[in-house]
Amino acid sequence: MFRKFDRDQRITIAIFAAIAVVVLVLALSIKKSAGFNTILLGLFYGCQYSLIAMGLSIIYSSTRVINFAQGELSVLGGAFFLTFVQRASVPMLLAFILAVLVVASIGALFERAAIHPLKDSSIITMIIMTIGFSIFLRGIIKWVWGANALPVEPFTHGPPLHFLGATVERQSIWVFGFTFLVVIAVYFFFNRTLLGKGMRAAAENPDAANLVGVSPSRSSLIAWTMAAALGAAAGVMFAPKTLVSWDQGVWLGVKGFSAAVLGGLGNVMGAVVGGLTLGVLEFVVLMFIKPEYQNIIALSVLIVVLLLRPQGIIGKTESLTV
Amino acid sequence: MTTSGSGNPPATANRSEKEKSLKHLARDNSDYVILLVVSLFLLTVPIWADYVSTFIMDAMIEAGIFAIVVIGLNLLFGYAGQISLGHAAFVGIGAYTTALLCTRITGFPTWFALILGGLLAGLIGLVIGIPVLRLKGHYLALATLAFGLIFTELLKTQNSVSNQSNGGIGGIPNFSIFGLTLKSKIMSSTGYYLLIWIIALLVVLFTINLIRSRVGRGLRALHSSEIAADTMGVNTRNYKVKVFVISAVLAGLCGGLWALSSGRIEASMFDLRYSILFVTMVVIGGMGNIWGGMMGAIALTFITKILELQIPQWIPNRPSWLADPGNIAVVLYGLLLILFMLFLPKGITFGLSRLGTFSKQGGSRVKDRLRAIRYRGG
Amino acid sequence: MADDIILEIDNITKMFGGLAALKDVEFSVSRGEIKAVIGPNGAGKTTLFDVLTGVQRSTSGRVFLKDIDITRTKPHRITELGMARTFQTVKLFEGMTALENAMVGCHSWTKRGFISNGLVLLWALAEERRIYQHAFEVLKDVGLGTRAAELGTNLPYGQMRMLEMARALASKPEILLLDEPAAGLNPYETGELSSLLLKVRESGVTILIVEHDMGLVMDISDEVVVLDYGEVIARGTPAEVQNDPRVIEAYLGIEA
Amino acid sequence: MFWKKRGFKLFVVVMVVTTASLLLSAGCKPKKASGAEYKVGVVISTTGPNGPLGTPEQQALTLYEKQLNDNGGINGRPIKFIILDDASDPTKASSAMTDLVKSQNVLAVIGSSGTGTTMPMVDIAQQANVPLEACAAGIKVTTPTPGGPPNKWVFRTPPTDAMAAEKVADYLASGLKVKKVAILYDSNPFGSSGNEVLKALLPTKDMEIVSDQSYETKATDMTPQLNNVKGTDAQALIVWGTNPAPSAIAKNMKQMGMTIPFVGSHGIANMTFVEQAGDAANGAVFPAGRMAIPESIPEGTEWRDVVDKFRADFKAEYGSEPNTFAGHGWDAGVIIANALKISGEDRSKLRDEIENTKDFAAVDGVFNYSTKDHNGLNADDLIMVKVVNGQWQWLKY
Repeated sequence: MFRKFDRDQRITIAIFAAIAVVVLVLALSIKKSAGFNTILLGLFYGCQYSLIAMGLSIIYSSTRVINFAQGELSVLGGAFFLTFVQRASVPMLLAFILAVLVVASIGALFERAAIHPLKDSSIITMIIMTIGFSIFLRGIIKWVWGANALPVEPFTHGPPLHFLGATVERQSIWVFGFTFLVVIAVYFFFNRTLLGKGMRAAAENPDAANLVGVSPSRSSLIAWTMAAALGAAAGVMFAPKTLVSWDQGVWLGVKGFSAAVLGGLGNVMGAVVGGLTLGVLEFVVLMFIKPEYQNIIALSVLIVVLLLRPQGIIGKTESLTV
Repeated sequence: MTTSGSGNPPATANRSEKEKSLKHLARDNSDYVILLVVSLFLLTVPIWADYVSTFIMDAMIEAGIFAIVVIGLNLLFGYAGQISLGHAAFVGIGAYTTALLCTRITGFPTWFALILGGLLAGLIGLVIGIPVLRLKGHYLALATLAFGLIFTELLKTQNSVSNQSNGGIGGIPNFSIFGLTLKSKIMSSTGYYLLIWIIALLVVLFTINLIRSRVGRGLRALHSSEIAADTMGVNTRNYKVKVFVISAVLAGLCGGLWALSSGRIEASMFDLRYSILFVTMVVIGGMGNIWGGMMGAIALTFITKILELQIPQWIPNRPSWLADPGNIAVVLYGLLLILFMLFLPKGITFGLSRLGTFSKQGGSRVKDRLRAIRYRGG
Repeated sequence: MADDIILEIDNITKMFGGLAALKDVEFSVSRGEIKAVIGPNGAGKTTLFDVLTGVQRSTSGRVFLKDIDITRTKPHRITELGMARTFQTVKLFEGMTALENAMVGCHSWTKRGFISNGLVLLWALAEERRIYQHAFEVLKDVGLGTRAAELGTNLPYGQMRMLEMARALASKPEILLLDEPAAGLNPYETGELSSLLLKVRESGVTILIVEHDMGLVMDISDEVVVLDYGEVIARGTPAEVQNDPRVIEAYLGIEA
Repeated sequence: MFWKKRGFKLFVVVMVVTTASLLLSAGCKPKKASGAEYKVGVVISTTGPNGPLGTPEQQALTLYEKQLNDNGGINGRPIKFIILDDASDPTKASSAMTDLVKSQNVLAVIGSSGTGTTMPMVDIAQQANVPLEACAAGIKVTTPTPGGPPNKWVFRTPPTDAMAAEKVADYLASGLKVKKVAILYDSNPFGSSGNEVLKALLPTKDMEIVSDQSYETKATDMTPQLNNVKGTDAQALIVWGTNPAPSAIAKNMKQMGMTIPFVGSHGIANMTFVEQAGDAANGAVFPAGRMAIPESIPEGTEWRDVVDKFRADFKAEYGSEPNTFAGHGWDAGVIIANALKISGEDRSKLRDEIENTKDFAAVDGVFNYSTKDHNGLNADDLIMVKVVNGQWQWLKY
């Protein structure tokens, strides 16, 4: 995670921060309150990307697998939430927890059924495996919840809040608060708890895994469960805003990849930075260039970072390309 | 690998038999024999297909088009061990090049446009491949994925080129060469069927030659251990890029044929779904198996077509769970990908081709699976 | 003298993070000799080979093969220049027969590419025939002629090592780098190995060998270089080295 | 002796697979048109983005097939709609129509729901000389070149994008009497073509476009664009797109306390918009076929009777009010059946009869096809609808 950066990192971070500041100042000065509003919006969606990217990074760091189904898991979370609330009229909070639990267990199930048995097989196998899982989930979601985008009630009703000339929906307050809590929790888990530290050690040096008492198998299972849970949480929190639709998973996943790579694949806290950055970037593009180019920019970022700095903005310099 | 490495003669056999087995090993022509038989068989299809169902020919045309790109991808995945999740983009590049040339320039020779499409795709493949193939595994997958997505996004935004707002580029002329013009698919499928499958079979021939040659061994070596291959004198970087370019050229070719045969192209024909479909075809057909690409393309095209077009006609009023049979194909493919990776990583072609031998070599199924899994450790 | 030096290693240093795996290693191999590099485990022998064959890049220092600077050259190019190697941990190609493994070795002196092979042009066919014959010859030389049709990875361990050597020899090297060829061989096989090595040397191939089996080293090598903690601590004829106090000290406790 | 080798087994495999697929497909060998029933192909988007359009169309057609055949069909012969879903995917639409035309040799084809999916079907109709009754609004469907002659074999039931745009422009000019408008359009084909039409049309009614922005089809928050609109002195906002994005826009406007009128396109003329936007939908105005509000059709006219009957029957069958898309589907069926009465089993005769449809009162309006006009309707067959507490109301102006 963070802590003692080498020189190379500091430079990158500095440059990066500089650019960020310039952009923000620009945005704020040119578009005033509108600019501020847009940036808030960027951060809002950034939270979604962050949560997805965190999941991806957790899985990657402990199993060296990229989960191409992360986006679908997220949609699945929203879908279950919708069902619990609207069909079974379960109270919101309970429905939230239930949805997350269900999806988490699905993630765990998949890990045991498909990832664990092939843990030391080639990367291609793993990629195809998770791609298969994503296709499968997409189909199931369409099958069960139908092809139309389904609306979901926001957590709390009421008029939006205004401050500094920006309009903020109540839902986004929930999202910001919740994401913050999750990030803190995850950080705490990986830095304070024995298990989390063990998983990190195991991730950094697989041979040492058994020394720190966390078997790769166990940490892989935990990682997948956590990732699925994070995805689901994101899905639930954004369902009222984005509606629930079977075909959202692909782009969610892609944005997640961009965010995760931006923050350095496997760097969980980096994923948060990456996600927020990507969110803001997208909306700055929308404001200054053209809305259609949002996605293109997000993707270009992915490619550029992959080629120039595969270890991410704050990642340590290590050749991943050999 | 079907080329050789198949027959393992018992260690006890005497010298002369060895020599024979070696001759067989060096010049195992079974692939050519199959190619011949398969070609002959495919040539007969137009004669009887329509008596069974007119949908066969159209399905086979599509299968043939996909076979061309999938065979290329199989070289990339199965032999060179590199993955690409963006090949639909190369198909698109080929398709748009061909379409634009033929529609914007009146009387532009279609066959030439087809070739140019393939070449341009290859060129872009080179430009993309050189930097991107420095990446490994997941990073490569992500980069190619992003590339593919960017392509479709660009098509959607660049209306002046893609004419998306009016349903894509239409009125693409039919393929014509030496003054003879093919009938459009809707009038008679035979013309395009022959054109496409002849090209597809030539591509298969090319791959067989390649795989059996020095180059093929180099690729398989690089797949197995890059360092070892390199120290044995295989220029791995160079090989990866070349295979990538070849697969791109084939994709471009496939795109051109798709554009000409369907008469109209638009962005959604080249989006992520197809890149993934191609991957699925490679995997289910059999990675690293010369016939895998073809088998995968045919099998999946037929499954899809039957579910999307035939089921609704057989069962007009369906129960709600069967309301959208096309979606069942999606679920099925997802499941198949997972199951194949778990139990039949070498694909149906390998699996079926072994069925016969299971009885003879008891329990070899298990052994194969274990070995296969061990192999994929590389 | 200088003209029949085939491989010259000039102050090679290789750092891993903080610590040095190789420190100012400097020696040369002259044409036709069998030189052994010995040293306790972790002395940096394999690292040295990796640096020499371009698998790893040295931090400083240079390597000359036939007076050509190959310090920054790619492995495949080095093989083409006439230096082949085997690996300490067998790296045979999966799913390929013994013969095919050897045929891959022929890459360095063949050149037909994708197009000519894909279109089976005549010259490509001719080349294939040459490859096949040469590879089969080499297999016979190492005594695997009868095993040619078997999957390399299915061979018994000893024969795998032999196959690795065959694969390296198939590239028609002028100098052969062997990384612990005798590891895991039984005495009989080791005997065969040493006679094979001598035969190879007869055919004019220089050999640089890393080996733990002192017996083998003493039998065949003309000169021995002793590495310890990445430094050359002694060099000379086997006899000289054996009595060198520093060598004995280095080996004490490790292989007493 | 290759049959000893794996190669031969592989060959066997190829054979097995192919024969297997053949056996499978053998099932769909068309029963040679026994002369019993008139086969009409239907390719619509019951799933995918255009699902909300295609589903009611399918319902209406199924209903019509049932009704017609219960009442003795056409000249005593039943009609059969072979309905295929194109999942809003042009490629699927194309292969579906190909299959219907070739293996089912249908007399005519209905569909598809969206312009994107209909275009390839138009190509096929023109090549194979099969009458196509489209349910898509894109102007290019019937008129390849602006002002040029219509596609010989292609007709349509819904009002065109152009008509909708015309209606909207008319409403802005004479209804709202605004001079400055802002446009917010979807970057997909529907939106961008609509935007082109509007940009050409509005100035002619001396209105100024003060802001012209697009949004990404999947976008779920348009606050930034709306902020730009806020910055201008626009008196009304035209939103040209299909669900769900417009509902998000409506929500945003409510949050930002924007009060200028929300004028939508016919692309949101279904209840999905109201469901998704919730109470933010209130006040939204958009063009829709008169059938949506029967009162808008003069009492006693044949058209009114048709609409009333249709609404009643549809509600009886499916328990929900039909929307305009159901009307498009129904009319396509009715027009073809009507033409079949005279033409009989002959595609080109059928085409001519469809072209001869004159003063034919259907659900969407009174159809008048001619050699020059394959759209049949005009802007007056549309009305402006306003959402008032979740319900549609006829907006007279």
